Amino acid sequence: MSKSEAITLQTFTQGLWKENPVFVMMLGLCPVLAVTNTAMNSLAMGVATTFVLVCSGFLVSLLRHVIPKQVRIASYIIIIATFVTMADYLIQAISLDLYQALGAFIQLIVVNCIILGRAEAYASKNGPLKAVVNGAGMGLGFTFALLCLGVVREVLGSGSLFGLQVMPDAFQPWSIFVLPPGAFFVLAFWLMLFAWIEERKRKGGKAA
Amino acid sequence: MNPGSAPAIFLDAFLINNFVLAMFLGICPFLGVSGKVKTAGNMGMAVTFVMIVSSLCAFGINKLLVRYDLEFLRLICFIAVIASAVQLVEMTIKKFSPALFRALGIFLPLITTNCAILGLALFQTAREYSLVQSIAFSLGAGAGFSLALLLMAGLREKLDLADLPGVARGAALTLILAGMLSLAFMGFAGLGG
Amino acid sequence: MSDADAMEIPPQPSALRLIATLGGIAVMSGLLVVSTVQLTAPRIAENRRVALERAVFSVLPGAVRRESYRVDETGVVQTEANANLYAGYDESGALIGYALEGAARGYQDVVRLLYGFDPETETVIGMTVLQSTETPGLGDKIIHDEAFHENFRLLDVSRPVEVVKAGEKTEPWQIDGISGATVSSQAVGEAIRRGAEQREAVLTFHRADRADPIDPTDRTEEGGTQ
Amino acid sequence: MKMKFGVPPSGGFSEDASATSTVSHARKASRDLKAPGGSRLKAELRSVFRGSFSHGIHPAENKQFTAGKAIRRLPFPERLVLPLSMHAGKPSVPLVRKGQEVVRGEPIARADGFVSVPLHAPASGVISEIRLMPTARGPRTLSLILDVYAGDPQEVGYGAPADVGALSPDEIVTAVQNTGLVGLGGAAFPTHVKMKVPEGSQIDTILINGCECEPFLTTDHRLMLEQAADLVEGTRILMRAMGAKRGIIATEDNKLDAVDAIRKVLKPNDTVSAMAVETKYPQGAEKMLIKSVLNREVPGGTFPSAVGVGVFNVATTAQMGQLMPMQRGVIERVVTVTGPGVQRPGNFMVPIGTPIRWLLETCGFSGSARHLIMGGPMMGGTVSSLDVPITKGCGGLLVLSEHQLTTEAQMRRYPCISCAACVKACPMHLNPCELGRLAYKGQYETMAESYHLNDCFECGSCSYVCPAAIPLVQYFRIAKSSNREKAAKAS
Amino acid sequence: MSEPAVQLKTSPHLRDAHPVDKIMRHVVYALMPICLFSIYQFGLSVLALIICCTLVCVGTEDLFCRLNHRPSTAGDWSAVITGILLALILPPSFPLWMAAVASFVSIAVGKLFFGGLGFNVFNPALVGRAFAQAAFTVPITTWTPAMVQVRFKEFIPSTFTFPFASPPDLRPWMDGLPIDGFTGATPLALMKFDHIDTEAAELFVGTVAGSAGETSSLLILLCGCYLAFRKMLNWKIVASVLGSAALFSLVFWLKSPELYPTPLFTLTSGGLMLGAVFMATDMVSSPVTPLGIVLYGVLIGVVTVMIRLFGGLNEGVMYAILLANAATPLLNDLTQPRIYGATRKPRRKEAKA
Ligand SMILES: Cc1cc2nc3c(=O)[nH]c(=O)nc-3n(C[C@H](O)[C@H](O)[C@H](O)COP(=O)(O)O)c2cc1C
Ligand SMILES: Cc1cc2nc3c(=O)[nH]c(=O)nc-3n(C[C@H](O)[C@H](O)[C@H](O)COP(=O)(O)O)c2cc1C
Ligand SMILES: Cc1cc2nc3c(=O)[nH]c(=O)nc-3n(C[C@H](O)[C@H](O)[C@H](O)COP(=O)(O)O)c2cc1C
Ligand SMILES: Cc1cc2nc3c(=O)[nH]c(=O)nc-3n(C[C@H](O)[C@H](O)[C@H](O)CO)c2cc1C
Ligand code: SF4
Ligand code: SF4
Ligand code: SF4
Ligand code: SF4
Ligand code: FES
Repeated sequence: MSKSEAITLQTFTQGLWKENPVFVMMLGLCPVLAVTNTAMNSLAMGVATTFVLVCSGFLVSLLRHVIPKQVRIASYIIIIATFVTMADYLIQAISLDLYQALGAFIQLIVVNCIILGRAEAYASKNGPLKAVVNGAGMGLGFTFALLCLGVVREVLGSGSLFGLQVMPDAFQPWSIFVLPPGAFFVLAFWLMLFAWIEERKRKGGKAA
Repeated sequence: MNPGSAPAIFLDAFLINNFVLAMFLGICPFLGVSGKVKTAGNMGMAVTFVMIVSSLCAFGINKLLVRYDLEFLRLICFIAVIASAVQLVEMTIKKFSPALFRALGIFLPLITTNCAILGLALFQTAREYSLVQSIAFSLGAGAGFSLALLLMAGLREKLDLADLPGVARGAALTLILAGMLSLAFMGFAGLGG
Repeated sequence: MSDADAMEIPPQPSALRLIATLGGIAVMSGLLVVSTVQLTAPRIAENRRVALERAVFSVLPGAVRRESYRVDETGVVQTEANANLYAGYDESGALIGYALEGAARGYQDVVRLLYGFDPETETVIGMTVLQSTETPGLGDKIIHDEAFHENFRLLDVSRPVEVVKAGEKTEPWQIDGISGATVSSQAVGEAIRRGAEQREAVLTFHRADRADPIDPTDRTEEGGTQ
Repeated sequence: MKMKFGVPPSGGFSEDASATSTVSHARKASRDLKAPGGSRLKAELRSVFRGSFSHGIHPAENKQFTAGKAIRRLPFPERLVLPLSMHAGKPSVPLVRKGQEVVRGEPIARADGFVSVPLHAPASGVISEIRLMPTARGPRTLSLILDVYAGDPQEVGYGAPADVGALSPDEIVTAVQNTGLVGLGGAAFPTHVKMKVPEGSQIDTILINGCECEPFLTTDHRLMLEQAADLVEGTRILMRAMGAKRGIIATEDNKLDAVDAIRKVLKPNDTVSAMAVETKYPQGAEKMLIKSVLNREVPGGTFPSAVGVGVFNVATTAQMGQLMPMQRGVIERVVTVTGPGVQRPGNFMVPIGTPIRWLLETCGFSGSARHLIMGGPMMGGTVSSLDVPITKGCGGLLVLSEHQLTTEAQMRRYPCISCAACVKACPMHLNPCELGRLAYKGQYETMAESYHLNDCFECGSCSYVCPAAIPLVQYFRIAKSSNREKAAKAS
Repeated sequence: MSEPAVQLKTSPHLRDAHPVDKIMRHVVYALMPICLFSIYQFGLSVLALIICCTLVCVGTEDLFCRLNHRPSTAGDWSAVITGILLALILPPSFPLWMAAVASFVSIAVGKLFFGGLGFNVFNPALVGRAFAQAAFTVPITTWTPAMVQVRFKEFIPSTFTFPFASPPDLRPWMDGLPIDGFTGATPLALMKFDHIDTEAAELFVGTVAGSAGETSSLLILLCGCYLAFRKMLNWKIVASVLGSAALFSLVFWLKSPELYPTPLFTLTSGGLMLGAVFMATDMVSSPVTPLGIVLYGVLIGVVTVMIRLFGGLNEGVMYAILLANAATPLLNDLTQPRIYGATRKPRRKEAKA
């Protein structure tokens, strides 16, 4: 075991903020926009994606010395598709309503660039444990992003959170936030907010 | 119009439930390749083309899988077959029409791992479309994707010459534009109903 | 890292090796998927059944047991796969009515619904929306709006139903629309109107069925509702 | 003195539609001098009957100050400044030394190659200095300073009668070069170069440009009235030299009296004819005029010879008709001095090299005016110093008022609002709106590659109509020169 | 003679154009009669709506300029136009707090986000309304009758809804009004869902329900003529929008007159007239090339009628204009004018001189 196998806290937290797959790397945006009309959907999607990230990362890392370079992408895709299919059936078994709300987007995790990207850039070069921890971090970052959108969209658009009413009765819901345009606007809002925070940090750093 | 008719399906994927603006499929290329009108046009063509190919493939495979009761392998087969079909098409084009390859070629490998393509295959299967319906669906989806991409590219080219405020740089600008396009496309709701 | 690099130095592996690897992975993936499917299949079937029954029982008030049929141009046949017609019975085994599916284009997309049909009075006795993407706060009132659902407690379908403005219902075959969501309300009406032919087939079947009563409990065992 | 603007012209050409509209705009015009130059409907109706190009603008003509005033000769100034490069092409080479005496009409500099012309002494006197002097074009250039002998009779002592009819086309071209004639319409391009028909081209029509579409200026108008015979003679020389079958003298329809004056000296069934086209800016641009008169379009990047036409200015042609039979050189020209800033406006025959300070003093310069323009208000340039001389290409001196300047400055700059006014104005059918937006972002290459920047001839119509006060032409000049520099660097 | 300080400038030294702020001011003048008429029709609530929208629009513009430490551009009148037009295309009963939100979105997202005057790609007022339509779907489709007697004495109850609360149900209030048979339906809704035709004359003078300012086509047309006459508005856009809409609906009317409205109805009903005259003509978001302008107008006309006749909505002007705005850069690109002298053949046959 070389030094690079050491698992640091950073292996995990990397995906949360500094390399957040959505806000920083702008990957996997389709599900981010499509399924975040409620917080519950966002959470489920995030968990499913994390599951696939962790499992495929583990398997790819295990097999990294076995798979020849020429067929690695094909192999990764098959491995990922396998876990996505598993997630698909598991969700059906857990709740049909959830399954219907997420629609085809569970299956579309296959083409989510985050996962193939992690397999190619990280899992294929690191040990299984590290790959799992990193995958979990990335998945958590992705879930965080999904929830950022989901919470705002559900609270403003329906006046509720995880299906429970949180706004007073008189509150007028802004249905645009659960409609397609709202998804774009809320994501744009978060991007601007994070860009602004980053800039403040940079400026603050310089001033200090 | 009968909702199951081919024109209705085409119109639905093209305008009413636009693949990009209402269904959120293919957002990555939509954000990434919409900087220049010319590239956007080529990308639109390439995507439409791949959509038709993969729609046909998916239709055939699904028939086979259903026949042998192997639906649970659907996803794995779809992704594998679409990827190889596009690869094959790419090689064919490269061989027979270098000009077309220059226009479409660089996009083809990118497109394969794009939700719009797989999404199309999955949706047409879930909705149990016939062959004709599937073709109408893929044409509509391709046209819808191209239209959204071209409009976006036009707007972004125009805004290249604007005095944008600091917050409006980069992805946020594109997303706000996409939101407004999506708002405008809401006008098509219920068309032909 | 070092051994990963070492792996990349050997030249072109043989084609056999490539195929073998892919094959191996495919087999492994097949195993994983199949075992997941096996593991989850009963739960999924159960989920489906519960959801279906919830819907059927909600449009046939009082029903506790159902049977599945398929109705199309050729008539009505009993089947579990591809079913689109459900008969509902109450605790005493008496027929409450049939649940039929309907669909029509709404404001945004197709609205799919299930409604209960009482063949004796030729009325609709309940309705539930199976699938709709109507606008939240406007069109989606067809799902939960109490006043709107009141229309379907006793709706005469012996003649074409009409959708009228909210509060203007005067005849038993009329539906009070939801104001501000005329299109969605029209879609519900249209879906029920379109079902006339199916209901005709159901009526024929029902009358034949009544004329030649079979013990419903037998049928349940054959049909394998479990 | 307070000037009234927008008063109907007193001259004999008031048939013009602008007369009515200037009255209706008189109140406004007296304030800011900006009355649109004619009822649009009438103008459009008129263009059905008279040939015209599409687009363009109708600025207030403001020619009434000087249109009725005959050309007057002024006394000689004390000293003349003669830049050696008052024409396009290579500068002339001096033939005189410091302190040398010269006689009026004597060649004092020779042409340096084909695209260059000689220079003749505009007055008898002595060359007091040869040094760098400011010119209207901007940079200081080598100039001959000529101290005029006061009290000299100022007879032209050079030249001999010659039979122009006996010369071959090539001999005519050489003879024209010897007169030092350059385009007096403003470009100051050596005339003999334009007379040399390019290999493979054939010229069928000589078009004499008497449009004078710039507001205020009346030089060409007066020339057509007073020197019609010389003008027709010059046209015939040009036709013979270039092998053209016909000559057309074209002016705008606010100068119909000039058409009459020319027709008086024409023979019956003459190969030379006179006609009027619509009054509209920039009717005088050669490409527009060719379109209006002959309905031909000069392809981008080529010269009129590509469509079988030679275009020459009225003043150039009249000088040719006057000088060629005597084999003399260009020593004087007509200049309109006008504008609200001068007290005694008029058309004057002045020696080349007259400093504008002297000319302005003679005409009663109010001194407070700061907006001094050489040429017309649309294309002329401001001058950096009152010491610059009148050169061969300068046909007008315009002094705008203080008031005019301040209203101009008050017009606030806005971003382009895409109003398309400029698109509707551009006679070249370019898209100044898009060009302006590109220029704003410094994308000069795109302007040339995709938006035909190089076809813009800087007429200023777009800037004139822009409600956002965007300096479009200025942008385009900068863009062109930046592109030229880049190309020069690359090669 | 004193040596004057000569000023160096480049040509042209003259200009003849109405400055931008003057054009904008005159559009405001032209909107005034429409505002007055709509206040006359609907009463105090519309007055409050117009004031609220205008103030929020101008305020937002000013605020963001201040935040960016730039000179305020609120004085160029364009934000005033946005505010007034936005108020005119909202229902009279629209709660003020929602109108304020729409106004804020108009200016902040629809205009300043893209760099302010001249750079916005969509019509700001319509961005505001489209946002409100998607966000507050019910209040924005709630219509009240025109000419109710109490209109100058009291506000419509929903006008002063508490911020962020949903507006009260208007039915009790309307039931209390001394008018009978009002269904709260606009002429377009009546046409679309019940095939009830409204008299064209009624539409022309505007005594029907509808958005605040979209009801008298005659007045709108007159005000538009004033602007067109002063060359502050491109009549070609208006003509191509109205012409194509009339032609397109004529085709369907001839096919089945009992199902589809007459072209005159199409032109005079709903927001088409206001949209064609005041909103499609916003130069910032429309093309500049001669052909592009016509195509833009035709696109608006055709899409409007298409949505009205075959779509889920009964009015489509707003979406049609937004779509045409989106297509504007492409239209500009595709219709670059043929420049002078851009002929392949260097020498053309001489035409009659
Ligand atoms: C964003 C948006 C969403 C809408 N959603 C629906 C809808 O889901 N169902 C519906 O019937 N009408 C919907 N409408 C309104 C209809 O198109 C139409 O205005 C309404 O049905 C007219 O009905 P009314 O006559 O009852 O007011 C929506 C309108 C907008 C602007
Ligand atoms: C290198 C060069 C060659 C020219 N050759 C010709 C020519 O062959 N025939 C011609 O009519 N004009 C010729 N011209 C002159 C131009 O056509 C034109 O008269 C001159 O640039 C001024 O035109 P403007 O006053 O319209 O700008 C030439 C100009 C240049 C710079
Ligand atoms: C915008 C513009 C306006 C012009 N107007 C006139 C004009 O009114 N009269 C004129 O003689 N030349 C005018 N010219 C110059 C002509 O294009 C052309 O160069 C000239 O008539 C050639 O004659 P010349 O070489 O004898 O000067 C104009 C050029 C431009 C670019
Ligand atoms: C004829 C004309 C029409 C206009 N129409 C609108 C409009 O519909 N909506 C709007 O927000 N501003 C309108 N404006 C004002 C201005 O152009 C608009 O605020 C700009 O889009 C802001 O950049 C109009 C201006 C003019 C001159
Ligand atoms: S120099 Fe000026 S005024 Fe004279 S003809 Fe040329 S453009 Fe017209
Ligand atoms: S200056 Fe150039 S762009 Fe402007 S109107 Fe004249 S030719 Fe057209
Ligand atoms: S700057 Fe333009 S108009 Fe002037 S000479 Fe060059 S190309 Fe011709
Ligand atoms: S005239 Fe000025 S404001 Fe109008 S389009 Fe042209 S450059 Fe833009
Ligand atoms: S996530 Fe949809 S294309 Fe990348």
